[in-house]
Amino acid sequence: MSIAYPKPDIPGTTLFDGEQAMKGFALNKMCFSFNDAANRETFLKDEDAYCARFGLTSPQREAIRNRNVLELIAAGGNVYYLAKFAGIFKLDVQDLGAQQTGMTKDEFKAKLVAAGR
Amino acid sequence: MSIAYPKPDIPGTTLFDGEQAMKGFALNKMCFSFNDAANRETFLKDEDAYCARFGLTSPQREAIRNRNVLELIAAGGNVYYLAKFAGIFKLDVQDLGAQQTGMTKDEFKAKLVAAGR
Amino acid sequence: MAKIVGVVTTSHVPSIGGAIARHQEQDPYWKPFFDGFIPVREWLKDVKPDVAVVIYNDHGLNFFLDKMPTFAVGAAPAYRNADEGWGIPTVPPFAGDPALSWHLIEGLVRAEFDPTTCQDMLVDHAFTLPMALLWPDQNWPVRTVPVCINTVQHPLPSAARCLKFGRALGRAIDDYDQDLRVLVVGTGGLSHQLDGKRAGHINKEFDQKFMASLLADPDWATRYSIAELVAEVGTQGIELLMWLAARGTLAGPVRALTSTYHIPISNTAGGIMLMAA
Amino acid sequence: MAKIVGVVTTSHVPSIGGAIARHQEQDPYWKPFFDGFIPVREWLKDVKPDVAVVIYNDHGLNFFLDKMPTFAVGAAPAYRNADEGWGIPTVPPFAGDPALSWHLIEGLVRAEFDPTTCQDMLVDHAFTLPMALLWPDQNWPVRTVPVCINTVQHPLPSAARCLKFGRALGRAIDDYDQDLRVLVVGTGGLSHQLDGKRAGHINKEFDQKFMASLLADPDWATRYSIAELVAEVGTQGIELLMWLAARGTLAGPVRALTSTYHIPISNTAGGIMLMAA
Ligand SMILES: [Fe+3]
Ligand SMILES: [Fe+3]
Repeated sequence: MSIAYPKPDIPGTTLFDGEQAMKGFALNKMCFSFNDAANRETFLKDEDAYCARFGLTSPQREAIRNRNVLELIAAGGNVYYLAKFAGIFKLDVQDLGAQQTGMTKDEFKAKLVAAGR
Repeated sequence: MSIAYPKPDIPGTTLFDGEQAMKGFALNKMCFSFNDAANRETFLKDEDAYCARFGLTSPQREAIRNRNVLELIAAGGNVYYLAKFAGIFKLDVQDLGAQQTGMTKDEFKAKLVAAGR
Repeated sequence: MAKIVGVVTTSHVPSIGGAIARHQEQDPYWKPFFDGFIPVREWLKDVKPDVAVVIYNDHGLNFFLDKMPTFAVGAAPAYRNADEGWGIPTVPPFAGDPALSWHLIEGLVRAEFDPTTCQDMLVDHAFTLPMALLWPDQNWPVRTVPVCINTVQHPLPSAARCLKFGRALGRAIDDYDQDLRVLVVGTGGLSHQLDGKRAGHINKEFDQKFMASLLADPDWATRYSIAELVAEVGTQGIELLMWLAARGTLAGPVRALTSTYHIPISNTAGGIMLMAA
Repeated sequence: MAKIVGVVTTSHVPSIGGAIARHQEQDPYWKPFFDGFIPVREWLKDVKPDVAVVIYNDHGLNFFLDKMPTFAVGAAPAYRNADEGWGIPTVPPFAGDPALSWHLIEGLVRAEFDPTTCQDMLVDHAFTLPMALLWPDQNWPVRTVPVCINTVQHPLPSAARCLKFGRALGRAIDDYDQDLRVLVVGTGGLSHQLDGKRAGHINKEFDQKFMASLLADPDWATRYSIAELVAEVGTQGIELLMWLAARGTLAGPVRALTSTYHIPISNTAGGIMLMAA
């Protein structure tokens, strides 16, 4: 693919642009379905079948299996939808932040508090 | 209701604007559902139940009962959706034109041909 | 760099689909309209476009009043046709070109347009029938990008806005860094009105002025408000906005390679134009 | 004639909903943020708005990638909240004001904006939590018009476009021929980033410059591209576009009646401002 407009390079940051969208559609569609509590239960009962129904690519399937946010983003996931996936496991945004930055949750929280000083 | 911008007055013509949209939502939603053949059948089997499900207003219900296009428009119907209702009865746009102008279909067709001269 | 090889504009009434299904192309009623495509098909064999950017108006298949965009651009890998309520035969699916779609969306947003982006999208007769008229074997030789302009819910974008939209779209196509031959298609109109006591309204004089203006002075139509255009060409005749946007994609002067105007097809004044720089 | 009585801008993170549900408003962690609303509520009792026009970004409740608008305007008789996937308690439904909605849409389209109109629409935490912060009894004393700006799918509208959008919205409110007291709410930001290795990014200095600029020089933020703003304030910090659009609805100079800035609430730099002419 080719987008003529220059792509910005922001360290540690992936903009959800067309290129990511093309990669991530199936994954994001599945995560969007988790708005519905019944779908969240169906997913928990048979994760494989649920992922297959949405036609996840194999990196997407693997990232879902690993509950790994950085892998999910690399596979085209959009954080607004991924947050609904995280919600299934009662993970909040600080759990996600800790996982992505390799910190403990307490370290991650302390870092946020420090940013206020 | 009040829309500050002037409303145009075009003889024999109703623009589907916000005012019409507010009136017509239930009717247009029902007509939109007729994209699906199964819904068209359900409607034909029990028209009353189908109209009730969409919460039609009583002028809308009456206009549907009468298969009357001018009444449907007066009740907020949008022709792009109404055309799907007409499709249930295999009425084409010339049947609709004839009905609305009080002509026979042949007269209506002749009028169109005359417009080309 | 991508290049717009030409612009085809055409009417798109559903009954064209019925006529195709019943092989009535040579019936005296339909012949004048279908014959208008013969030179267009010859030209297509020659220019061999890679992609078609199709500007049309959805008639309540993909969009409902819950989410009605002013401008929408498809960005899906493929687009399906579906039942619109009348059982016209559906056509084979169309390949998308998501990379081009995203490039065009980027260009439009930079030019201060506010499109709705559609990564999953059904295309209706206004998209499929013109494609079937261009390629009757329905073995589509092009990838596609659907572009929708709202004609369902007023307020509609003005003629001036639609022409500017087309110009921005054209610039974005020109900017694309792939070697692509792009056909732009604009579908809708010309004068007709399906609803109200004025149903059957047709305005030959205005249609012909409008067709001429696309060549000589594309800004001509922008002197009319939407209400004034509806008064001239009818509630559905306003679909001529698609022609205006499509014309706008070609910068500078254009010539008509072919032009057909025939009244009536169904309730509609049928027009076809093929324009190129 | 309608009159904008003031503009409230605030952060909207989902965990505010959890804190409200668990009555943690006075917990040391939450108190600095919740206390920022005390003067705003006092002011509201005084000015008694009739309608709230709420500019926010949907987080994947009402819109999905199949139809993702750049700008969307609600035109429904009522708006419901719903489960977003995390089981935050939902709030009572909101009354709409469709006549005002259509007037605003008309004004925006005339000003060459291309909104998507929504006659049926769910509103998410970015709409509901600010309303619950303004009126904690959730017995909404105002009708509402939801206005969404896309922050999900890049390209996003530029800061310049969002400010112009806000200005056009403000002019349309001013033009409305009903005697209405209108509160404008802008929700989102300030700096935060949920995703990527830079998760937890906060930029106090930029946030404070941005808040000051809304009073002194609302065009200040428009010198930054979307990418530059994301670099400064994070992938979700870009939600400050809502503040910019909301500020734009007030023509001429404004003063801050109250202003709060506190780090952190959840992963976010929490900001609150109340501005009036
Ligand atoms: Fe049409
Ligand atoms: Fe947010």
